[in-house]
Amino acid sequence: MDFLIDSFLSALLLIWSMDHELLVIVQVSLKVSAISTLIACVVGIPAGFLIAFRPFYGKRLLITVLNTLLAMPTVVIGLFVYAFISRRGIFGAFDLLYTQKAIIIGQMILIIPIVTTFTIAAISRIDDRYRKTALTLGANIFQTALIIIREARFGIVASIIVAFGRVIAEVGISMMLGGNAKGFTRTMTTAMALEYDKGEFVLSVALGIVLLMLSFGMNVFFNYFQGKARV
Amino acid sequence: MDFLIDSFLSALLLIWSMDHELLVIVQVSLKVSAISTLIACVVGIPAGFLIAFRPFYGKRLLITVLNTLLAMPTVVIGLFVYAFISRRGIFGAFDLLYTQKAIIIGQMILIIPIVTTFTIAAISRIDDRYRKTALTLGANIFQTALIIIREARFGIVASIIVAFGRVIAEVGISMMLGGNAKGFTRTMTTAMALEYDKGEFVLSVALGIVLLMLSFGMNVFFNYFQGKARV
Amino acid sequence: GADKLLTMSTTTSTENSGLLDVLLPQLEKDTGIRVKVIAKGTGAAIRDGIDGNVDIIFVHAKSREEKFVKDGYGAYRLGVMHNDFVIVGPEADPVGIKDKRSAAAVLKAIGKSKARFISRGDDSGTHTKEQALWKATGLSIKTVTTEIIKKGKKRKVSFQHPVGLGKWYFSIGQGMGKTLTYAEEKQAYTLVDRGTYLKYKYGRKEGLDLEILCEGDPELYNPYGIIPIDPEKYSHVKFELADRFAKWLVSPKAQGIIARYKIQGQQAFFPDAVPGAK
Amino acid sequence: MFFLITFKGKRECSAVLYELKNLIKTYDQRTVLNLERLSLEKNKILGLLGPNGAGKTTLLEIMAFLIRPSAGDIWFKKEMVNFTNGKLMDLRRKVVLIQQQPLLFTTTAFKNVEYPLKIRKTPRAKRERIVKELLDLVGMGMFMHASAHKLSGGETHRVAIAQALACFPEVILMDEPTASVDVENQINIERIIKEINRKKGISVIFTTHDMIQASRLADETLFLYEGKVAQSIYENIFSGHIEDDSKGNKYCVLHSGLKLLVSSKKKGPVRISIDPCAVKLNQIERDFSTHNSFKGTLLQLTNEQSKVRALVDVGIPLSVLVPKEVFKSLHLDLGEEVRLYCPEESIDVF
Amino acid sequence: MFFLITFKGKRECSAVLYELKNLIKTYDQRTVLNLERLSLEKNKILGLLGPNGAGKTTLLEIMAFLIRPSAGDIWFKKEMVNFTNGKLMDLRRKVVLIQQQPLLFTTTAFKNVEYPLKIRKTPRAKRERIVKELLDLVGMGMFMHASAHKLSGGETHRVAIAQALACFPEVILMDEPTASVDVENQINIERIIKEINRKKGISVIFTTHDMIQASRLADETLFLYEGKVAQSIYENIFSGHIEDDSKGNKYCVLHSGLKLLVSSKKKGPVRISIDPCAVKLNQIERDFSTHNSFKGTLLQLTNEQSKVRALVDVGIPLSVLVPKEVFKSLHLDLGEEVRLYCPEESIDVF
Ligand SMILES: Nc1ncnc2c1ncn2[C@@H]1O[C@H](COP(=O)(O)OP(=O)(O)OP(=O)(O)O)[C@@H](O)[C@H]1O
Ligand SMILES: Nc1ncnc2c1ncn2[C@@H]1O[C@H](COP(=O)(O)OP(=O)(O)OP(=O)(O)O)[C@@H](O)[C@H]1O
Ligand SMILES: [Mg+2]
Ligand SMILES: [Mg+2]
Repeated sequence: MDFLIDSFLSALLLIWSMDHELLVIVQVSLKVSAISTLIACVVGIPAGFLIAFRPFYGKRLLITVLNTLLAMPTVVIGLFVYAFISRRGIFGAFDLLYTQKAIIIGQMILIIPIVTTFTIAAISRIDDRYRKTALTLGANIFQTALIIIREARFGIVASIIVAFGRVIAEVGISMMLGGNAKGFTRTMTTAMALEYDKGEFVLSVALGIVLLMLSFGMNVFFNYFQGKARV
Repeated sequence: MDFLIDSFLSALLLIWSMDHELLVIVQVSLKVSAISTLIACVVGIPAGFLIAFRPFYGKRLLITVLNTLLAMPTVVIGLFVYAFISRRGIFGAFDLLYTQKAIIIGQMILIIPIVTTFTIAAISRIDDRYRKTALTLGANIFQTALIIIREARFGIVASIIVAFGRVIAEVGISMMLGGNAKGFTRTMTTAMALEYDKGEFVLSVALGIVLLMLSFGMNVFFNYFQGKARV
Repeated sequence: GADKLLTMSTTTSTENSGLLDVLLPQLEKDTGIRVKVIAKGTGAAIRDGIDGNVDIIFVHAKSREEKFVKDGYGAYRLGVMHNDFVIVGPEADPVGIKDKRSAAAVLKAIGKSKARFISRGDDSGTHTKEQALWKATGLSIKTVTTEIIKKGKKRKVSFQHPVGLGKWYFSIGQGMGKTLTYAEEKQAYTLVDRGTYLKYKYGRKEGLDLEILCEGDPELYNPYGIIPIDPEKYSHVKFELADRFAKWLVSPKAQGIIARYKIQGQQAFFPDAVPGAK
Repeated sequence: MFFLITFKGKRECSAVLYELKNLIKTYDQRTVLNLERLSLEKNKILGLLGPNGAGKTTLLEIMAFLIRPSAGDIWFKKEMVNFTNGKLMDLRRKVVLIQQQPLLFTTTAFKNVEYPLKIRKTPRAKRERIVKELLDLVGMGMFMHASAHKLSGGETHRVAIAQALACFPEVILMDEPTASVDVENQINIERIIKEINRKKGISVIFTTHDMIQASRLADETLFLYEGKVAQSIYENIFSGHIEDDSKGNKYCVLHSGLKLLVSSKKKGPVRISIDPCAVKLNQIERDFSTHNSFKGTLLQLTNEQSKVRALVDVGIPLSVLVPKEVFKSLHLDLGEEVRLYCPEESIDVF
Repeated sequence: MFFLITFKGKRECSAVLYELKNLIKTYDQRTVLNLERLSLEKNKILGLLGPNGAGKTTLLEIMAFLIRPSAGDIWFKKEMVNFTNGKLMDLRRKVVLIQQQPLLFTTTAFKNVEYPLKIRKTPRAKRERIVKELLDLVGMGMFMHASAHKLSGGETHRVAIAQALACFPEVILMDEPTASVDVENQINIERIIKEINRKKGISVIFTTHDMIQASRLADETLFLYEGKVAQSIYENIFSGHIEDDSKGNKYCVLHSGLKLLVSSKKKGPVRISIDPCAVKLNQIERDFSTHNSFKGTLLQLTNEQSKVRALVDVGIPLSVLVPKEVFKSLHLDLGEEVRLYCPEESIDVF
């Protein structure tokens, strides 16, 4: 118990001290997670929409494959991306390994299936009359899609929250592709893993609490949208 | 590229050889993930239902907290549970640390927020007339809940798939609370992490591919339900 | 600037010890070189070098390092320093190894009495050392091999351990810190590097519940080497910087810093290039 | 028929079914229902009329114990209903509501109708028999195994009626039961309503916008207007606005252009209702007065007990109720031009 | 009114609007629509009638280019519609459908009506003016900022009508536009339909189950039955079953108990329609024959051009169409007992 209290107090101390190093780590974490979530939305929401929208040959297989990708271990993603961007890989020349970009690529692969799957689930439950109404009122395909996505936003926003939570809390990919290089690719979670490895459990959990506080802040913001979605 | 082909062939070789050690690892992985997913459903679905069902004071705060928990890093969960079940913790006497039970406890904490959040999202979109119809036809509260959950099953099954994918691919908690003890708590992912640490990338990815194949099999099974859910 | 940036793969223990945090700032002050540190298991760290992902590696697995250089990946190897391993166990010492000096003899006693022993089992430097020690005990050793395919050809990955895996010998495949806590939890024996042990024993509020029971055997020495990647193999590596860094590391100044570095009041690393450095 | 045989008929002597006191329902500060005192008798067919938004659905849902009133009390069969103690299920098993836009469960028509039987633990064989019979009763036997969400509007409505009947309730509340049902099945459903009421003593409360259906089917009718039981006659309701002329006379000008002299202090946009009993119907040649007298065409005549309801097109369709003898003495034919006189007293401005 | 002013009226000379050839729509192997040849004129009001499941909604959705026929061709304003090339949007902008159970977007009533204007890039100020006017037109001005999903059934329907009008279409398709709308607004909506058709030349196609509304509003009516344009008159449709008597005569026994001599080779359960023009209406004392002659009560009389529609209760309500002079000569009063004779030829068994 002491341990948890210590951690919590240390977390407060960390925030209070506004340590430069901590700020850099937080900033890297937020930046990388935000970008990968954004890309996942840009790819996953339209993809989910297209898959949910109409029946086509192989649809069920595609959904099953997507569901399978949800169980993709970060180690596999990490090594998979590694195989491409390491010096010997075909994108080796771009010098991506151990950069934030590498983390973003890996995390993107991790969460695109999440956003897509839930977009499909959310859109499938939306009454077909919304589509018909939008179309008959003169909306084009794009505007119709927006209407449907708008109606499904409660589910879609939930999937974005899950995806964001997944990447900001993710450690494997960040470690493998980012390399946990101090000042460059050290994120909250890789820092936590490091402190944990060092045996600095209190510091590790303190960092975790800082992360959760950050995430709480983000969610108050998200919740504003999800609340609006309920009108 | 060679590397990925090698990995794929090695995966086939692994499966082909039906290595006893591999079978034990697979079995531990499946057992632990299945149990923790099951518990998460038993807790998360009713919880999500209760939260979504009616307005109450603090509902939005509760949802925001749940969303925040989605960003809980595995290191924090690991250390948190550790603090309770280690020899010095209050449940130390139960000798839970470095057992499969410990992994299940940690994973459960990891995915209950996922199942709950998506159950809330799925149920919130269900037309209130379903509830009124069930009630007026004489259903009790429990039967009414079943009707609503049945109507929301597409989203709920999706959340179960995500939750299962999350735990079977999860490595941090399994490592910290299970201890990766060969033959006891070594799972597919901790085995992968180990091979990765050793630099045996091919073996690591090969294990990952075996895991994905397993997960594909599970999803063909899940898909049967989700397909049915569409009637 | 960015062109004075080196990427270095090293083992987790090097980074965790905190030594780099005193060495690298001084390096930057002296040479202007900044180092991007990627810490991972010894195997993976060497692998980074083989794949040309880094400019220099700093690890502790002497035989593998030499092979690395021989295979043409490394330009040369410089011995930098060593620390040493110790065998720790519960204070009660049920096997009674306290008086033995020879590490092999200690392990033999543990193996004979089937007292619990925790192995890192992750192919790290520590694990490599441990395997060698077990071999020296003369106890029967089992070799587990897994066939995989590399470059289209079948290859075996092997792993050795004394008979009794899962009964008294636990292979947990984790880092040093985790192995220590695991051993504490199970009140078992284990092989650990002194630096990590000191940190866990004295660096935390609830000190580690394990004692040093065997130390000082030269077999337990753990030498660290630095190897710049050979520019003939990978033309993109910043060999010049790497070379300067490696040379700086064996300079009297850096060796002095190493000698003065203390963990919990005790010297953690012993300079090898300039043995008398202060 | 099995269904009609097994209904436990209790033809009780007329007694109070619902009693409502100071019942108020507010949504977002807006009071949509405000009933001071209302008591409804058992074993009757009651028609509930009123414009859109009058609170009909809200009232039915309260009477089905599905929503909680904001204030006030409600007695069901002399027992006060406690909306908070969670014992509503026993009450709900006695009352069933067919919603205005019924929503069937995502499964087949059969399973939908079977559901109430299933939760009442009826044996499977009996269940099947009853479901088949009920689906035949509403003319949906053919669609037994069709998936419910693919049914057309009217088909859905009819399955919902079968589903409600499968509850074997004491009270059936029907929200616009025939709104999207075809003519044949409208007749059919009206027959079913009458039958279950007459033979089995089930109380029926239904809403409708069809005045004639209400008077054809209901033993009693109740008019709701803005959440209250309407004191004035709910008929011939029109929107318009008040205008003054130079002499200080007040006119209500309707959207159709019709101008009626009224006595009211209101200004601007208003609604009026014209009492159909107070309007005078005459032959075209007899010209009464200059104001509130309109020429129109006789569109429709309907038999209502001792009266005749005449629908006259005066730009808008106006309903007039005339005693049979009076109407006979006028010798009016359909399609003929007639003259209507709406005395100031017949017009209620609100 | 702004709305009525800005409508671009093009009173074109009568021309073909829709032309359908061998149009077939099947769902799960069941043919729900099967129209060999049908052409609908421009600038008309067309009433579409038919029992539940006849395919009315399906036809409207095809004509709104929302669902694709399984086979057959459709021409809109002489141009063949290609359902595959994704250029349907231009066509859809000319035609708007108000669905049977309209579903508004999850936002306010105002934003719902504003939507079609927004996607047509109407300037904001103009948009606001039009939306307000349209909501007033359907009597929903008060609910401008109410959230759409909380509206009552009839309120929702009326907002949906305003929403459709905001498209300023050439053709409006309305699926049971007045089904759950109150009496005042039924009149109002009928007036709007007439007005946009007469003044602006907008073609209107609507479905209804109200025969009288159809004949009151529509220039033409079309009866659908089981996906086909009904050849026989779609009126007085009843279900029953065929029985033989000892002499080999065939009778159709209706659910109400009514027994009609018919000439048909069918057996078992059937449906019949009775041609209202072929039924003879008489005073009670003139007793024709032993069969197909029933006593009944005169319930309602409706004016229909040169004829009178009489609704007679003979256990079931039967509709009879009698030329005005004939009806006059009978000297019948409402509520009186009358005698109906349905000749065998007037009964169509199917
Ligand atoms: N959940 C709600 N929140 C806010 N207002 C509501 C809600 N439900 C109903 N209302 C409002 O309450 C009023 C009464 O609604 P109700 O559904 O009882 O009307 P109704 O008489 O059934 O009308 P209709 O004939 O159109 O079905 C309407 O004006 C409606 O907008
Ligand atoms: N998606 C669908 N899948 C299968 N059958 C369908 C589907 N949609 C409609 N049908 C069937 O097609 C038939 C025609 O339906 P439609 O909605 O056109 O009838 P309708 O004439 O509009 O009836 P109503 O008067 O009840 O609205 C119905 O029997 C219906 O069950
Ligand atoms: Mg209503
Ligand atoms: Mg329809």
